[in-house]
Amino acid sequence: MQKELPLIIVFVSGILVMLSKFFNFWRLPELVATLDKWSIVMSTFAMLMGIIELTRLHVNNVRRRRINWYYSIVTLLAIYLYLPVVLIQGPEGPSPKWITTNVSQPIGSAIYAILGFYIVSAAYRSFKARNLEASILLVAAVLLMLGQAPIGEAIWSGFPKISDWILTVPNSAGMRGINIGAYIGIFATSIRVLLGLERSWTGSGS
Amino acid sequence: MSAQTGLYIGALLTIMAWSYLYKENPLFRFTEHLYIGLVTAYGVGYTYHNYLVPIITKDIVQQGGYSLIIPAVAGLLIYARYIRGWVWLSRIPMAFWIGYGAGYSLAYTPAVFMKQIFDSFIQLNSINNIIYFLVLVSAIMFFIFTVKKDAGPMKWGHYAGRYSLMVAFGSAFGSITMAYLSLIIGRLSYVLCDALHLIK
Amino acid sequence: MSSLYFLAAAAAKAPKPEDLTPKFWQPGMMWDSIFVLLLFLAIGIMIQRARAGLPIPPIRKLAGLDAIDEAIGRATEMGRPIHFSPGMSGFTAVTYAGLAVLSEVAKKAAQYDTRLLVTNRQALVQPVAQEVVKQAYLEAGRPDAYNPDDVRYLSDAQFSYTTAVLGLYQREKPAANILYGYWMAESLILAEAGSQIGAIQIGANTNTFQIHFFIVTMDYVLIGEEMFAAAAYMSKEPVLTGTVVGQDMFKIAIGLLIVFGTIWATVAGSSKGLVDFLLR
Amino acid sequence: MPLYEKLLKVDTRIIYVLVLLAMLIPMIKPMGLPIGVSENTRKVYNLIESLPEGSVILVSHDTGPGNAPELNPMLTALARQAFRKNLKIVAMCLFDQANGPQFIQDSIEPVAQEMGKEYGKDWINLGYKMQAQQTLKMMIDDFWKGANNVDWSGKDLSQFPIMANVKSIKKDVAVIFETTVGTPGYADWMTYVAEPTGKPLTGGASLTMYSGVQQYIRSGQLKGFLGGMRGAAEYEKLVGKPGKGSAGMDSQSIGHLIVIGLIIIGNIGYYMQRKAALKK
Repeated sequence: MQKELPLIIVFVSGILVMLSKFFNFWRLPELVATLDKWSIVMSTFAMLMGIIELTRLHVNNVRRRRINWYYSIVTLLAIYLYLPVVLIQGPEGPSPKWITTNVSQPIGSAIYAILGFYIVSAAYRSFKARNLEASILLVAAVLLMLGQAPIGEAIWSGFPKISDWILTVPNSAGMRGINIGAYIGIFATSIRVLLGLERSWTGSGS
Repeated sequence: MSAQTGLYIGALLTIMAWSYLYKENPLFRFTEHLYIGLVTAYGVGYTYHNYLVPIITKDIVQQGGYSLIIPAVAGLLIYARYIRGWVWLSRIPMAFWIGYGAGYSLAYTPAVFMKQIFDSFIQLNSINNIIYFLVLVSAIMFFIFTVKKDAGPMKWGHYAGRYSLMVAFGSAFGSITMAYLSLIIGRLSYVLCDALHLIK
Repeated sequence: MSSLYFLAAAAAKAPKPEDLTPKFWQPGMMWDSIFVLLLFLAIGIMIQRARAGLPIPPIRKLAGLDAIDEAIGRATEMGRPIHFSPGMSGFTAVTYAGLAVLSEVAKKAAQYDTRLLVTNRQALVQPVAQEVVKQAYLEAGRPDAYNPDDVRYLSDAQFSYTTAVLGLYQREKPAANILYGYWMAESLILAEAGSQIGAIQIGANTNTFQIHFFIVTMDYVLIGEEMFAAAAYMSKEPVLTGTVVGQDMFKIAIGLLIVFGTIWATVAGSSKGLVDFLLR
Repeated sequence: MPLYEKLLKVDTRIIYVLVLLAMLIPMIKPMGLPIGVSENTRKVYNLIESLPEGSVILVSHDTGPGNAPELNPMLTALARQAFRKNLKIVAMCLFDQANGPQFIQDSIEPVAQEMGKEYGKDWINLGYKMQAQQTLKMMIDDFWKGANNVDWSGKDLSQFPIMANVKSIKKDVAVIFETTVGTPGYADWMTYVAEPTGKPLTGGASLTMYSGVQQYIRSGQLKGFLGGMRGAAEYEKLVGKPGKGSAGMDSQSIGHLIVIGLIIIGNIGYYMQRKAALKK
């Protein structure tokens, strides 16, 4: 029972969604619409998972004095001092608004912007014409760059046309080929899941 | 606190995060851990105000949707993982989401997928269309795993497929460069224009 | 056998002739449902054949997966850990492929007695990953070597996760770095940093917008859908191999359909007739 | 140290400083290079322009803090064009719970105030919605249910006059404008809304994924699409009010030159190193 029940739920819920989309009998669409709402209610009541896992992780870090454990205190303080503020004032309240605009967003953007520096150094260090494959990648990338930055057009008016051609012809065809494979892969995995063949999520291996 | 103070703090935090470029250091780690905490707390607060409260007050109490108590309890089962011997109960909500997700992709994605295939039925009446067709077919051939590829058209298809994929990945790299440089520009204009007013 | 039962159940749900009123199908869904049914059948038949021991075509060699052995071997020699991550997405097809490979990697790590570090971004995936690793250690006969703290949920936030992994690179210096799943912008940072600590890197990404970072910085890369064949290839299990073969049949069919449609469009001057027929 | 080693071992920090300078100088001293408007951008502009007065644009601003510099200007320019034509905007997000709602507010509110538009009457911010698939599917038939009956601050939707006319996507939404950086993103809108309802789907993508959406523009599943900061700059140009997108274009130009230059230096070094190794 403990093993089968989850697999039965997987199968039934998945088949219901499919039948409601393909066929029109039995008020199935309404049933699935109800289940949609249920799914969201379930997620709502499971909302503490993230915060619990994070708390466990950082409390353990502190308790076991793992390397850099004192930063875990920063996270814990941030969570438990800020949480009541958001709960009381609401997500659009003055303090959450101030903190989102002046603390969260700047940090989030700045950390992400490190990518901008990384890509330049990665382009320099890793982007070598080692073989034919890498050379093709390199030429396509450089032509694209020249086509997209306004300076490329200033140098030669042909660059935007070339980059446009690469984007809309070989790139688009290649991406479509990949996606056709990927779609079928996703379908097949979904079928395996529904049939109970892919049950790694139950923790019993593949 | 005033808007200007906020901007100063934002600028300071930006510089603290960027100190990572020199090397990993306590300032960076502080901003990172602060960010995790703030984002997590905000997320829970947001879900509380925008989902939990309206569901309880409006859907359940006001409109009498007491049947929603079933999914509510099912959602709470996820916490059974923390109780020894009850772990399997937490797989019930997970099973529902997983089955639901699989069903969704099987039900809805074929329509999008079919459109892509129909759009590939092109007339071979121009160089561009011929290239398009050859690249597409060879890219599909690259992803066939059970046919031997040591000889004949499969071999050529496989190689051609790999090279055409490289063109696609190269153009992704080219445009991504611009995307990532945009991020630096965004931050610089925030620090220098908005916060410090050094550049107008 | 459970899957056979499920197949039978799915077949029993197929339309009966008397139900075939025009309203039976949702509008425009006829070919979609037939498509999914055929996919079920193709995969079902191949699983049957595999189970019955009938010959099915073998999956071709995937360089990236064979390299996993090499990477684990090197980590063992150097006495440094292996880092594995099943990617950024929650419970999607990609994550299953990642977890299946994790299971194999964990078994080998347990056999060689090499430390395996697993990091997660999704709170929901975390307990599953723990279970998978625990089970693998059990199967390898080394349940004592399993340390639940080595399977870590780092953060739900994309970049907090990324920077936490970077910290882990610095502290633990893994000799093998396996990033196997769906990756977004962090792929650049993780792959670059991984190459700087000198790890053997194996990557797999279904996100075609970002995979070039893996291609230019990593040692072995599984492109897009190759990842799904991987679970089958590694475990050598006939059932999984059967599904991949079924999938392949479909891909060949789609390829032929595209060739056919292109010829049709070229000869007839337009693909409209064919598309109209298929869109019914 | 031979020359090639110098070429191959430029310190990373020097590169970073170079990048910073390359971005900074054009900000202080703009060059004002002309920006050509691409076909894809024009399609987006014309689609919005063709809407009759009072139509509702459903905006989904699916970005995190990372790609906001690319995508926020698109939203601001859209608001300008929409309010000028007296169109209504219903905005929401699926990607980033912590930052998305505030981004919508910051991008649209200043334009609304400047043009005398009122929150709740001409536009509304519904904030973050969880579980994209289910939410979108519910919104098709019952928008309020999908939105869980509240705007981003948790206020009941019945307080807002704009929502009286937005009961379902099927009947009341003219165009979907989706800015996208990953999952959930354009794929969800295409699969669960645009495909079943036939509603036109347009918007913009971060350039990180722009090369991968071309096939959907080609097949008409996306009606034109803006590509990153460049797309935003082109859109601003069409709307007639240069903003943050246009301001960044000169820095982009110099930045790209630096990147290309570094690639060339790296490859020359690599080529010389290989030649020297062959000689030995």
